[in-house]
Amino acid sequence: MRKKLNELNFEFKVQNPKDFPAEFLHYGVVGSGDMEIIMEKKPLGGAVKVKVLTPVIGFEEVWRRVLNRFVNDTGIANASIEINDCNATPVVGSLRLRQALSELKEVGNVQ
Amino acid sequence: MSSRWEALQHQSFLECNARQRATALVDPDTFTELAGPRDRLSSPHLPVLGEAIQFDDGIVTGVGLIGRKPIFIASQEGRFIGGAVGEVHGAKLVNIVRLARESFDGMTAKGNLPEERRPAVVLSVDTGGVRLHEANAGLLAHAELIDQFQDCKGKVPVVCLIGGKVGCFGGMGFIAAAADIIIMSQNGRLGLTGPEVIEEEMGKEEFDSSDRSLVYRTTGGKHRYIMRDCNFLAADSIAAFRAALRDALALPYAALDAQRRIGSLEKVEEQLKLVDLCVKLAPKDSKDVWKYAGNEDPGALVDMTLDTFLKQVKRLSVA
Amino acid sequence: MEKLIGKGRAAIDMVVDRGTLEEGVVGELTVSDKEFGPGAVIGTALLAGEPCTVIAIDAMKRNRKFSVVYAGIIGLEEAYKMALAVYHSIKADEHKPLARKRPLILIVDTPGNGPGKLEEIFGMNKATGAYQLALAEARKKGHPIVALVIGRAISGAFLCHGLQADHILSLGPQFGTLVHVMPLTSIARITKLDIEWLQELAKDNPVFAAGPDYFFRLGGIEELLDSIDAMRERVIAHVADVRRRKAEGKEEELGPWGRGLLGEVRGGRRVRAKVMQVMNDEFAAVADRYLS
Amino acid sequence: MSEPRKWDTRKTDYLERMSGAAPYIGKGKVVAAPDTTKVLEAAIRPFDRVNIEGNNQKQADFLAECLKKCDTHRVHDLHMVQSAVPLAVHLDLFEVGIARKLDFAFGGPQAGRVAQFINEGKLQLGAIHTYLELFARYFIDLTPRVSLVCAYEGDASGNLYTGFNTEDTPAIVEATKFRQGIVIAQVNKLVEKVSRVDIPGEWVDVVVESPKPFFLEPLFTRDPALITDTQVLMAMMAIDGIYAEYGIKSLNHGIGFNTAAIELLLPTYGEERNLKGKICTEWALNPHPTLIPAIETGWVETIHSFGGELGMQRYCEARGDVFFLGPDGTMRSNRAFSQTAGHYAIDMFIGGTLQIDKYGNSSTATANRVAGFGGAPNMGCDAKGRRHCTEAWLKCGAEFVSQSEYLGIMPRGKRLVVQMVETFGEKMAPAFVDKLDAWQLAKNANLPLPPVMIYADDLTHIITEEGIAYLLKCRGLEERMAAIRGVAGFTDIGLSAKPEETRALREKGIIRTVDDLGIDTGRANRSLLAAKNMYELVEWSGGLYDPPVRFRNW
Repeated sequence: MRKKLNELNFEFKVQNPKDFPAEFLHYGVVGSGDMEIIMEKKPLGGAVKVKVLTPVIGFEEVWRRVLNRFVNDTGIANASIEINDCNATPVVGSLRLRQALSELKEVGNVQ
Repeated sequence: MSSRWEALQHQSFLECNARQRATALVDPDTFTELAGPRDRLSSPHLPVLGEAIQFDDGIVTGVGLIGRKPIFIASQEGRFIGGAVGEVHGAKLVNIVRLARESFDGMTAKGNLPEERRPAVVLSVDTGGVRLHEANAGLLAHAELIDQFQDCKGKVPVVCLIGGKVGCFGGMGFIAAAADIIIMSQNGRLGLTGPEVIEEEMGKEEFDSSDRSLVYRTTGGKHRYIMRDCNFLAADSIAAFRAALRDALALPYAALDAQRRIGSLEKVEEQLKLVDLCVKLAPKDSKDVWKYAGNEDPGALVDMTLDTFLKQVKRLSVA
Repeated sequence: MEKLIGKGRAAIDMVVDRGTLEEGVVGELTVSDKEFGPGAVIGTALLAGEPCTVIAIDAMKRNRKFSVVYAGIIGLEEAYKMALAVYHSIKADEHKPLARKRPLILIVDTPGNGPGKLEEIFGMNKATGAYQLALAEARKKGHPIVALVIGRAISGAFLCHGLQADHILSLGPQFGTLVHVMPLTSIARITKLDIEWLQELAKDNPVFAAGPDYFFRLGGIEELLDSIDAMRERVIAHVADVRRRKAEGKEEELGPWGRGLLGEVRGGRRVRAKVMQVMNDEFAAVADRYLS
Repeated sequence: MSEPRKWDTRKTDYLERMSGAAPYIGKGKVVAAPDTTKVLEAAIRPFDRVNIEGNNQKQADFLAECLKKCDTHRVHDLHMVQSAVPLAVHLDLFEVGIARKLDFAFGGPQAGRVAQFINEGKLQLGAIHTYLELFARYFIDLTPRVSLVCAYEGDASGNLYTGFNTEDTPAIVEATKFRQGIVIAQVNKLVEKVSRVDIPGEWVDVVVESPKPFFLEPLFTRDPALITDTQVLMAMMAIDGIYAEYGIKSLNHGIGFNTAAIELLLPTYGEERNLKGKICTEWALNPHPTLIPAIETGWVETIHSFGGELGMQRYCEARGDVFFLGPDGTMRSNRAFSQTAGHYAIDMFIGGTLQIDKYGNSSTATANRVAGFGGAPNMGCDAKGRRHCTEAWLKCGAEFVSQSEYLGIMPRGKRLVVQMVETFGEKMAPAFVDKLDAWQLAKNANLPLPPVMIYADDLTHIITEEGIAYLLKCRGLEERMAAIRGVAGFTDIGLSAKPEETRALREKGIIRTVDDLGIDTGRANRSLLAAKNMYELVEWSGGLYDPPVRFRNW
């Protein structure tokens, strides 16, 4: 078999954008079935850009929906998100994204 | 931030990730990460092989303080490819030790350095050794690490902490052995050859790698403590590891250096007495050695709580 | 093509002044027990007329006390025996000037460290660690250490016996020398990747492929030799070169660190230096908070 | 005048067989291990119905091996009637022709070979049962002629001590012996006097001391170290949205990490919710090690067990107020009774599955494995014969809206049957599917029906990481399917959900998401587990729990 890490890129815009509340956030570990996330404030005209590096092929649409819902549920904007994935299911993906944000609340970066 | 640091103290060392360990082992709000995720210094070798990468390449390196003492810390992430050492990972590991020694040189050049200001290296090890996907670079980094350790001798103490899920195996097994102080929990394992390879070499009758109890009796924290291969046996919490680390680093350098297992002709001669004992005793199981060390009921040590174990255990002595 | 795998003893004679090896003796050390670490050959010989310590592997010997120690495997006794030879070399030359510290010649042909239960119980990791620390100490005290790979230099065993040298020479792959952590076939099996594809990738990136030529490109081996006859002359030349650099205070060009620099020069290890630079810069920005 | 009919042919046949075995029987009923095969050859005739005791825990493995060694001219074409076929030797019997037909309940590791042998014509499948159903048939149309059972101790007169792992033995022995069959027992130890008479000696014909103790699988041991954050999240949802909501006091947990997480959250999250004494007090359950912290903190009043769990014996026997102990002080499990208890006397069954279809039918069957479901379906269904009332049962019945289509205004209670699944399993396999793999299996293995573990009409709730679907509140199939889609996440089934439909179901309380339940996902991590690894379970047990070696990471 031949394989390489695949790069997926997405861009989202939401209805009532809220600026990403921190300069930089890192969360998670790239264990088997898991992933890590970097979220950074970026002036993107209200958009959210996401880059996913994953060894899995054929789940671009699922990633799009997972991320789209995360962006819509949280309303974040002007943020760049980078994900290193190691076969995380959408279940884990959604949970980690939410956990990353609540990490931020715990630290007190969110007003 | 401090409340989070406080909360981490009560957490299981085994459960924590590499960054949590690094942050919480040093004093609150003193940890500065070097070459952290923000630098995105991930491995250039994994993507071409289709392997997932991590922004810090599976190791957290940085500097912090314990009291007034600068602590140069590297903490391996066992969950990322088993904490394996590749080119980036290895370079970070090597350079954190080098930075500590250079800092020591710089500080002493400015004048007398009080003992409580002497820098120290702390390595939280959680690895099976060399990373297969970039094995050659990983191997060469191991050699550099021993080289840096030797440079630290007489200057900067090196402490290894082993309490993660992977333990400390392969090349990192010798690296840890070459440290001044080793602190383990009973969940930690320290050795060279992984259990599956021993089974392959010796047969399932001699060594059944699925018998985890046997695996831990052979390489686990309690065994290493009895063998005097580890200096401190800590409970599985960040606070306990931190306390042991603080106690170790409070020792004057000479006392600390004396705790080494290897690193001089005298120490090698001592180890050779152990090898003689090994030949004489020809143990079938670690328990035979524990018994020889004076533990009447060696089997009972396995499930014993840490406090009771530390009170009752007889450690091996060939002196 | 003649090969030297398994012929560690013969190789000693091809390198040192013929017939000068005094086996088992290094300075004050005399090992007379033939059953003690029989696979590790230690002794004193002359190299171009000056005394040197020889540490080699005799792959034809089996250690009767340790069932997994045979065919060049380094066991507990072997590793400590080699460490003794190093420490006694240091001790013997303790008061000699830099230029007269005896060289240590390592003849490398080993497939691994003792992978047994007894070894784990008593700590094989300590034994190989002890030998490496001894070599590092000797190197830093001015002894030129030159390793010569004649057969197998595999993974942890190469770390133990070889990679702490000032300079490493290896017979080229045409002599069947095996220098690797894991053969490509095993890597292919574990990663489930095509071996042909891995071979193709290895052309551009030597970081995982097996063979002395790949290690050469990574700076892990200073020189590849294309003839057995050249071994003696090249070892002598490297001892002289190492000695000169030590005299000039250029230790950083030697040993594992020197090979790290060489890896960058040869283009095999490019990120190592970059990572270290980032760390150094970031530390410099905060150093005051920690050091003053 | 015709001959008068003989009414004791079974007894005559029994005596004939036993006289063939007599030369090998020594003192009392004792046979030496090397003679076992000879005894089996004498006792068993071609086409007999034979039972080899074994379930998902203990195995009469020595006798199974001896049966395999029988001369195939003397012993062949047997009809095996047995709970489980998890050992390789069970299938080897079909390979060599000793056995021909199989009626069973659980395939375990041999499930692949069962399917393969059916295909190759080596195995004729009777039916896949539930445990209780199979035991029932032992007394109707599948009575064994010869049964090969196992026990801890036996004496020369045939008394058996089955102790902690009594499990299926009483059901098998009673069915066999009271129809003049032959009972052969392998025992770990021949003793002068057994610790307790679990099976009276008169019901046993032969006792063999086996060279090795019988095999025991620690099937219900789950290492807390492997529980994920998602499982913690779902456990929080289950406790809030089901256990507390309905006041579930009596219950069974299936095997798996989802329910293990719930057990480990009782002393932490459950305590915080002030639920002690209000939920989880009575159980039909094997001795799950992960329940130790809840037992130690006083959550549990009673547990009756189907079987014993390896390493838990000392612990159970030191907690006599909770487990069922004999006057001798040791525990006795009993699968038939516990299954009956699980069928009639518990308010809820909660378990996991591999697949749920769009209608709510669930199965662990895959296309090439005939695995069976053991006892789960006995509990994962509504007990139609139940008449006693509990608060949870009544509430569930009251919420079950389609009941009135059959009963008019007549009230009735209902068992909660809950499936707990992550929307994606290992290797991105979706848990929600259009059509179960069981259909393909039915085709591949020539089964009359796709094997279904829990039918949609029994299922009352589904918990996924997305939310809880209260299926019992749905009117009609369309609404139930919409509710299932609404919690199916990013699977194809989930993606076919219409957002406005899901929103309407949330308003009706048919779907409750994590947010609807008011759960803080930030807290959903392993730090909520009362024990995070096996050693902590040992600590909780005060050193009484002795985990099997493969689970010991210290």
